[in-house]
Amino acid sequence: MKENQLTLSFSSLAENVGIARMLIASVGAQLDFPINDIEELKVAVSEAVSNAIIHGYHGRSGHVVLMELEIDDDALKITVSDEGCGIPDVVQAMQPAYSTDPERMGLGFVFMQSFMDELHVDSAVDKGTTVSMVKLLNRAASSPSR
Amino acid sequence: MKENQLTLSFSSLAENVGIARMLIASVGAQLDFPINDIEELKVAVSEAVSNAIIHGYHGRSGHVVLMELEIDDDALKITVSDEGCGIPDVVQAMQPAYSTDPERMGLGFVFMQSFMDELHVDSAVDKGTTVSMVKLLNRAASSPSR
Amino acid sequence: IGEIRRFLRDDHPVKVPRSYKELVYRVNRTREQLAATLGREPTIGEIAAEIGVEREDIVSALEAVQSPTSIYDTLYQ
Ligand SMILES: Nc1ncnc2c1ncn2[C@@H]1O[C@H](COP(=O)(O)OP(=O)(O)O)[C@@H](O)[C@H]1O
Ligand SMILES: Nc1ncnc2c1ncn2[C@@H]1O[C@H](COP(=O)(O)OP(=O)(O)O)[C@@H](O)[C@H]1O
Ligand SMILES: [Mg+2]
Ligand SMILES: [Mg+2]
Repeated sequence: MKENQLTLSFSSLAENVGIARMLIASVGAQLDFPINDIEELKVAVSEAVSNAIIHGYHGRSGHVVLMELEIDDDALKITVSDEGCGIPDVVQAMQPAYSTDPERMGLGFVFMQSFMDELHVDSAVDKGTTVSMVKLLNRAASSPSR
Repeated sequence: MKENQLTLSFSSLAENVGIARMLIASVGAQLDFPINDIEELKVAVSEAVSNAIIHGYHGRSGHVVLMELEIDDDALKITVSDEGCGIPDVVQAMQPAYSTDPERMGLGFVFMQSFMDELHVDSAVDKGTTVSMVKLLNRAASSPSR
Repeated sequence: IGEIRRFLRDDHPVKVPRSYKELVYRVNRTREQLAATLGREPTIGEIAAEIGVEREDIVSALEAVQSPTSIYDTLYQ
């Protein structure tokens, strides 16, 4: 298969979380993932995108969130980035149940970690955050654990 | 409603026509269009995007197609553009049944015209083509003809 | 039409889960019922609320089961 790249940039509005989720669902369907995996991709993307809007931009409109997809023979790479407030301590932020907002569960990164094959978070205070996730395609081998 | 902008850029691959179509369908659902209007949006976008890939880039991969969406209170604006071969005579190209490919129907622009409230085509040979379409939202008035 | 038909076929070569077909059936029926009571075409949100599903589900189902016939009807209604 030829390498495929898709980039969606969108306003920092809550309603765009659903749009980003539908986009990853179509790409997952295109790649012929099992329905379960597609649901997991949707959750991972929703968490990353809503973090960018809610935390990165403090829920304010007028900013831009970027979602980049790169598909090659082996993997689907997803990058979600914002130019928002950044995360002072990434290791701490990724701890289960850690949240800077007492109303929230602090499970976003936990879902991304458990649903994706790789997760990297790059962040700099006042510069922004980039979340990179990889889902392996396992095109040939069928993993029985799925 | 706050103005919303979404831009999808993607490789010139046939499989991305379906992705672009799902994106416009999700946006149409978000805007709460009737199902028929959503189907029409999908057809208009499919035609514009496939023209960019098939005609603009002669079906070759390695190029980029851009789909920009702009939503305000009154309208959904869709712009599909390529940096491909361009159209020497736009008026002629938009005629019903006109096609430079004898295998094709030459109805793409006809569908875009009839399904959208506005259609403009800008093109320059060897520079590329930009198709701009507008769908009015009619948020308040309910049109009985729909 | 051949072009559109080709896209539809190529994008969804196989596998339409039964539940999608059922959902599309319910969507079409609900759409007719609501159109009769409202006196206009219902929006996708009105149909989703009536059935009790998400709009997203309707969008996915319609795309998955969309047949050349249905798009043909859309074009030539
Ligand atoms: N894009 C981001 N920009 C700034 N801070 C972020 C971003 N993503 C995550 N964070 C920080 O990491 C914490 C943990 O994120 P997460 O696991 O998704 O839990 P929750 O969103 O429920 O707080 C958040 O509370 C927030 O402080
Ligand atoms: N993006 C484009 N780049 C170059 N040529 C184009 C583009 N879009 C349309 N055309 C030209 O306009 C003609 C008519 O387009 P259309 O109405 O969609 O019919 P068809 O795609 O069936 O040929 C095409 O045959 C092609 O020559
Ligand atoms: Mg979160
Ligand atoms: Mg065409």
